[in-house]
Amino acid sequence: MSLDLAPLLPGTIVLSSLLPGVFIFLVREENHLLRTVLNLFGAVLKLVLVGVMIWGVYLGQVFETRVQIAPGLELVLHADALSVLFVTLSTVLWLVTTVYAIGYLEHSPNRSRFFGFFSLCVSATVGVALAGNLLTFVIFYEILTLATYPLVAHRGTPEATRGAKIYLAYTLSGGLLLLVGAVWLRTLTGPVDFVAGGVLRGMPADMHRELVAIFALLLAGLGVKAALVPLHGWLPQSMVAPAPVSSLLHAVAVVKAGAFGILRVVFDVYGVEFSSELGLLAVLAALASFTIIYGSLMALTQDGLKKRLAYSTVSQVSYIALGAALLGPIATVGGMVHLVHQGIMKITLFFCAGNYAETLGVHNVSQMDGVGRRMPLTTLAFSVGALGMIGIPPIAGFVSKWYLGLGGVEAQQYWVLLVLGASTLLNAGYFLPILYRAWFRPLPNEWPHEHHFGTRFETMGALLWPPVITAAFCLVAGLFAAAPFSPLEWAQLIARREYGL
Amino acid sequence: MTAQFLYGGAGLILFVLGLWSFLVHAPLLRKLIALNIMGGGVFHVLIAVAYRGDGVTPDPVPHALVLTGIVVAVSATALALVLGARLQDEQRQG
Amino acid sequence: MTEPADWARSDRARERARDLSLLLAVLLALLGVVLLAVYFLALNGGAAPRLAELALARVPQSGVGNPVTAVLVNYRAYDTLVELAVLLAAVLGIWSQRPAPPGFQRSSAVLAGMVSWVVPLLIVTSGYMLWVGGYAPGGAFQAGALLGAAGVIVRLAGDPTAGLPGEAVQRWLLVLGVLMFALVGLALMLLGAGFLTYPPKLAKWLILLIESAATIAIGTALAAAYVGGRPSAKGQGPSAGEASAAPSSSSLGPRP
Amino acid sequence: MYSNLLTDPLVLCITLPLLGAALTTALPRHAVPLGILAALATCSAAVTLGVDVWQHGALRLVLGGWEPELAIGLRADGLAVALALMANLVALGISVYASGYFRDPERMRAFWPLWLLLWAALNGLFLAGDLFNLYVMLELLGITAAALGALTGSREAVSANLRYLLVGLLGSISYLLGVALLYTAHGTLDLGLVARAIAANDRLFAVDAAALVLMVSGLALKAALFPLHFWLPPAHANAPAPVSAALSALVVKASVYLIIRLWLDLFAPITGLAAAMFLALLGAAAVVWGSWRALRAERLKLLAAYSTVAQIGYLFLFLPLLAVTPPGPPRDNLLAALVLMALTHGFAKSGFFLAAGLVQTNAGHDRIDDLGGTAQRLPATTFAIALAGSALIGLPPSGSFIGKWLLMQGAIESGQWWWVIVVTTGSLLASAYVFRVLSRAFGLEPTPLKFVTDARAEVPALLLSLVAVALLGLASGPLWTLLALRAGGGA
Repeated sequence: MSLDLAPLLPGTIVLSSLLPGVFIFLVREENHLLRTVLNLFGAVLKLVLVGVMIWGVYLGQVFETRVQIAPGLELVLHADALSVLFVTLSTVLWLVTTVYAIGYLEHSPNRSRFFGFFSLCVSATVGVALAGNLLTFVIFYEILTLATYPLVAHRGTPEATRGAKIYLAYTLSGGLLLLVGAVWLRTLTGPVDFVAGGVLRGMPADMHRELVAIFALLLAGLGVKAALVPLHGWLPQSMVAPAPVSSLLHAVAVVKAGAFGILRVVFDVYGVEFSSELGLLAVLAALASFTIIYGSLMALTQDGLKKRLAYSTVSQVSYIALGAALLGPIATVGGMVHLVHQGIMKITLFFCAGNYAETLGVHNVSQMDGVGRRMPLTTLAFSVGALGMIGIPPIAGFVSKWYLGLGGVEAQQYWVLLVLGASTLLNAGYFLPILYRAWFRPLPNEWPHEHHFGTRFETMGALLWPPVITAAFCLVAGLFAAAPFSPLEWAQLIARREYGL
Repeated sequence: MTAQFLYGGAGLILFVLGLWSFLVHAPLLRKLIALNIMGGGVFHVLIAVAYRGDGVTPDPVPHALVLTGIVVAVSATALALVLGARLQDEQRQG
Repeated sequence: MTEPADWARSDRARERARDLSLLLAVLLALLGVVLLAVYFLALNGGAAPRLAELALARVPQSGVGNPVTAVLVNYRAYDTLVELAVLLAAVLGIWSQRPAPPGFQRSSAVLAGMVSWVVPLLIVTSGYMLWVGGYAPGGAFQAGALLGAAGVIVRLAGDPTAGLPGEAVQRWLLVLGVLMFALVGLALMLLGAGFLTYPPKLAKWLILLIESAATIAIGTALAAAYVGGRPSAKGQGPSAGEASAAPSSSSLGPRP
Repeated sequence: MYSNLLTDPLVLCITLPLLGAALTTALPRHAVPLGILAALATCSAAVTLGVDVWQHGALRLVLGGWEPELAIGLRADGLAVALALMANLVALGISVYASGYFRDPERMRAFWPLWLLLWAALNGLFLAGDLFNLYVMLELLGITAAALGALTGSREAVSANLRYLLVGLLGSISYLLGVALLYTAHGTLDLGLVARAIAANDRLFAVDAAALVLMVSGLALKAALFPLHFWLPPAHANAPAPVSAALSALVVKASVYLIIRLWLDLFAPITGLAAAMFLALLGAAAVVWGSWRALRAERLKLLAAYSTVAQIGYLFLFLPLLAVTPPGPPRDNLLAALVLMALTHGFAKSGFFLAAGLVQTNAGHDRIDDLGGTAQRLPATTFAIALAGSALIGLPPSGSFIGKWLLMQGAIESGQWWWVIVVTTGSLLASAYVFRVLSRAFGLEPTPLKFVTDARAEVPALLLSLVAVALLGLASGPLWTLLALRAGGGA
């Protein structure tokens, strides 16, 4: 990696999925091979590029692409430790999800359209991750909304169209609030980039009220995608989308973009200490805690597997916001690392849910009796994800909860422990019955809609291996949390930089 | 100056009268006549401006403008009439 | 039972319409007063000589003697070019709408006889107007208007084509003005003088060329607009053949 | 001032389409190739003009070699060139599309000369430097636009465009009276000279103000500024698709351009905040009302037409901001944002209408509720509508996103924060009406096998929408440079 290529790298990473995406639109429907090649080429290329970037960022190298849109308005793609965390997550999971989606959508119509938007969606996510200022963030955030809409509506059924409409109504309104907040902030500060530790500390005191209002706007805009209660209404509705899309929405792209945006605003715009001074963190913490409990409670009442997972997402993503809302590096580590951990655990669960639906026609929890014996590998992966969500060691979720709890103690906010405890109980309450049914209940005489793929495994390979691999990630991320380049280590690197330690 | 003002002022009054008629009357023909009266009013104003006193050659520029304006007005009126006639034909047939 | 209600409603509607037009009248009267006041101000406080002195002073260099013609085809020739385009657009718009409606029935002998006198006279006068425009009131527009009037009379006397030639030729005649104007202008530009910048020595002749073309185009356009529709293939019948030869004279002549 | 150029693009931009119109009239059998040739030539002249201005600064040409007072001047400053470039590129796209659009040979023959005349009028308007010449150009534009709009010959089209013609005539007569007053007061017609006279002579304030009111209200009528927009939706919705595109994207824009030109150049000394605020209020009403009606529209082309009413409204929101912002970078930003929004709308709306036309010819109707299958059969067209739609909403990375960003920034900076509410309301309504259409594209109908089905019709729509979304939004910097090129005063 020679130094003069550094300014091009972030832009190239975005383009590495965007350009294949554009070509995929043009691919004829029946040309399965070319489309697959384009898909995988983009995904692998992006992975390689991200690998290069991780190494560079670790060594302290600066990767920054700057494009001037207009005087004073710059598109900045900048790789810092936090963006690398998110970029890596989405790139790795994109590759896995692409493989899964190719298997999942085999023989279904409109695949060129699907994979085209799929690639646009990931490009936008990577853009969100690499955004170096609020303008860039807003641009990619909105593109993400647009690129996801066709994916949610993809099936074309009336429910799909309706779900997509609701999704759009929420996210576009949120996007507008975010836009207004970003513009307003800019009138106060002029063009500023994201900087570790924040940029607003020096603002005069008479502007503080305006800054609080702006924070409210930004939080409302980001909270929609991050599914903070009461802005979460779209998430369960968009469960009509195909399984790979749900995975993408919940684990890789949309929800994460919102949570990531909250991290950016708290840490790199306002600065965590300044936010705390303004009293913003308390509000955020309250919102996040409420969402955690509320989401779990709702999940308990759902029979639809994907709906249950959706409410679980509502709850789990707010751990990230909670981590940001507690002053102190340990909680920060907990929130940041959960960005990754929630992603790999939740994607595993959605892959498995998709497998049950595709292979057996099982959509509801009440139909899951004995699936563990029919599909052992899938159910094993599901179990890993579910136990991780509950926070059983040594799976990744435990690490997040541990750090969040410690962070609460460090910040002397002991109620956090209560929230975590309650949430853990509730998590157990809605996941353990599933596991019990899957493993210990007898097999039914007939599955709702069984499908034989003619392989020696329980389902076709492209569907089976992705959840197995991501489940392995969950274990590895938990077991080797202290290893170099583990999500935890990286989150600690970020926290050190944010707090200037 | 008085003659000039009276002549041009008459043009302005024509303009206002035409505008009134245009706004109040619905039939195409009356609207077109109203527009032409308005146009005539503006041409009056321009002709009045050209006047520089008795025995002095008037300003040729407004004269030329008026000539151009007339051709333009004729063209637009002709097109409007044909469009209107077309509508009337259809009404009769339908 | 509904009738009285309808009556009342339409009465009310009429009343409202009357009130509205009364209100409009008051407002417009105010506008009129304001305009008069402003106009008075403009006349008194305005730039008295305006462009007159300059326009008259440049007439000798313009290639024509009549100051109005000098403005039209020289100082502001560009306006006139666009004006010809407006006329062309109107005729094209008319043509796009419908085929020419049938004309009037053949005139009686008295009218036909009169037409056979008046039309040649109009054509000759038109030519005179064109020529005299160079140094006295007159010019292409007046000449074209006379030609157009001749066409109107011919159509009124029963020739549905208004004496115009067949469609193919008519199209060329219609665009003659714009074409000649633009080509002369561009030729001058290519020769280095600048767009529509006549060299003083050639000015007179170039202007005459343009004005002749404009006269024909204006006359054709006005007559075509009066015909009020696309020349139909049928209408060309017997008149088309003799019309094409020398459009500005013979075709407008009376039918035997 | 003599032009030393043997081929001055300033002149060619206007004369080439005129020549094209003459030739397509005279040789109707060859109308399509001649028309395309003229379109290409005109467009290259406009691009050459753009390059010239970019390299050498604002151009000025006095025709006929006379004193500038006496003769007619042409001028190309940054503002004019920006709009002219947009108009010519859009017009080229429309020409390519139109070359395959008309099935009836009679209509096709009628279309080309009128279309080229309209094009000449557009270029003439953008490049004019003379008040009376502007009047003639306005009339040429109005007559050709109405004639083209009525080309389908349907009852609705003819009556709507007849109304359009009459309204346009009323507007131009009002404008002409303003010109007559200005000539009476200041004794010249050259834009630059009149501007100087207005600035120098404040005793004639009343006259100038009256002329301003007459001219701007006449033009506002032509620009369909709320509440004078009533004629636009039926006229634009019933025209043939390429004509609708031209009417909505370009013709209305020409009147807006003229208002901006008069407001900022000619009447700058006398336009106050109150007047600007008044126009902006009308613009705000247009944004809300137009978007609302677009949302309620049953037909795709009617939706697009109402959306034009709304989009024109945005442009007027800039006036009070410009009025209170002193010269400097913030003002440059506002002006550039204004132009950027106008340009984006030009590209996006033309792309939208062209695509809508294709949907209409394919489905045989354009009722939004029944378009599902068609939208799915034509992926490229639907994609074009989606791109254009997101530019209309102002989603990134379209040019109007940058425009709205700067508009809101200017509004907050100058304390007029209420425009932010207007902008956000308009954007929300716009997303609602755009996605009302797009949601039809996802149905259970059979799927297409390829992306593009009819290249000549689909590619122009797609390209125009792409320019609006990608090019203008991501590389709008040159616009600032271009707009900094102002024409000097009179001579």
